Amino acid sequence: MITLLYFAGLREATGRAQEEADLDGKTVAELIAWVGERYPHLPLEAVRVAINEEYAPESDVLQEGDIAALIPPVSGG
Amino acid sequence: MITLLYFAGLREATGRAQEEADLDGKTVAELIAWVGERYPHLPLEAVRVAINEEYAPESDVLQEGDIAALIPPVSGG
Amino acid sequence: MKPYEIVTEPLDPQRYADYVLRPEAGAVTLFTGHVREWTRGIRTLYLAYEAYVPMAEKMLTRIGEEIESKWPGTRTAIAHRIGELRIGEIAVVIAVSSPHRKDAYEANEYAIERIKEAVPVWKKEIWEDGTEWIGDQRKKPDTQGEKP
Amino acid sequence: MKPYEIVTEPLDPQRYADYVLRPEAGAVTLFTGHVREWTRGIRTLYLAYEAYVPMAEKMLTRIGEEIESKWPGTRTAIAHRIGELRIGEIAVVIAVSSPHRKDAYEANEYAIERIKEAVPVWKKEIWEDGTEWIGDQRKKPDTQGEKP
Repeated sequence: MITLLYFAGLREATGRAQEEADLDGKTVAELIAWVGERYPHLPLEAVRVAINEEYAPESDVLQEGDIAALIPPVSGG
Repeated sequence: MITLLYFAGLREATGRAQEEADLDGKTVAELIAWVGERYPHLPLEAVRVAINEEYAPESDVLQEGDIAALIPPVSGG
Repeated sequence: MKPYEIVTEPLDPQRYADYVLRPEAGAVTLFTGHVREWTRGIRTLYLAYEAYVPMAEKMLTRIGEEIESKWPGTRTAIAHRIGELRIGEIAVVIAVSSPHRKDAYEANEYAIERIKEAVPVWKKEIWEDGTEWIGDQRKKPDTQGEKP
Repeated sequence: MKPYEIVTEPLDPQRYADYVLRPEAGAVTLFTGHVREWTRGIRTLYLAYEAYVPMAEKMLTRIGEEIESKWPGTRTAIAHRIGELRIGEIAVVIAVSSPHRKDAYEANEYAIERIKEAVPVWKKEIWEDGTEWIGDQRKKPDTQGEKP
């Protein structure tokens, strides 16, 4: 199992800050597709994924226990 | 009469912060020459002159009551 | 305080300026980003900031490391506040000290640019008639270069 | 305080940052120039600053006017301290606020460059074995462009 984190507009749109999902062995691209199917109206085009607090390319593979954060466009500062 | 002001190294080298001089009608260039004759060892090459608190070109003419400041290279900040 | 931190209380910029000062520093630049009342003609009542706190602090630390490598001899501290902020309040503080002034300006501006592209902090504007999470949805940032 | 001033007491940079802040300002840059212990391999014990005070305040005011004309919407405050300063103490403070950050950085850096070329303030370094008034004696600055 991996832990998914949702922030900002994604948190409000999904109605949750986190959830568990059985995505071990899947790529980041497959994770994004899974989220897109589960929440069809989420704006995912500009979302980046961080695995264990590091931005990860779409080819990275998820492992048991990973924390995957969906990062919508940032707007700090 | 005009008032001459000396600052920083020029004040220390002349031993005075100010003096009066009869330079009415003279140009800034003539004022610098006058100072150079009076204090032969002053480093005047890089000195600018301010008349009444404004930098003045060497062609400006001094008038009765003017305050002429000899401004050595500045080093604020 | 930590030199790279996300906080929930009002920021005191002087603490970060004091932190970066050293006897060999001739220049300190301190940037503060404030909540503006008007943006694109719309009046903001207040802002709400949210962060992925552990990752944001890690990214701020990395930006500091990038700066100390690009501009040797500098020292940096960065703090971002989250929660609800009123008009005029400080959202972000960046302090950079350097032996020479040019580096302090350049490094400070580099820090705010990097924060705006990479640090997981989000701003929600609250107006009289609505709210919006701010962020450029149009372009997908390049993530390939983000891993160390 | 005055927004453009020469002072003899220790500078409190926050007062100048507070002065320039307004509801439309999203960014404030605050530059502080500090007395460095080491310059060109020589250890400074302390510095003594001297100014032609009325002209220096007039020139600081003019630099502020130049900035508000070059970067509309900015507000600036500049203070320089004179007298004896110890290592680490602040000699100059420049605060600039602006709706957008780029202007605040550029205008602030412009201010320190102009101060260093045009404001009648002089620095004397006091070392263990001597003193020297600092200033580039080699080149004569162009005075033709200085009159308004």
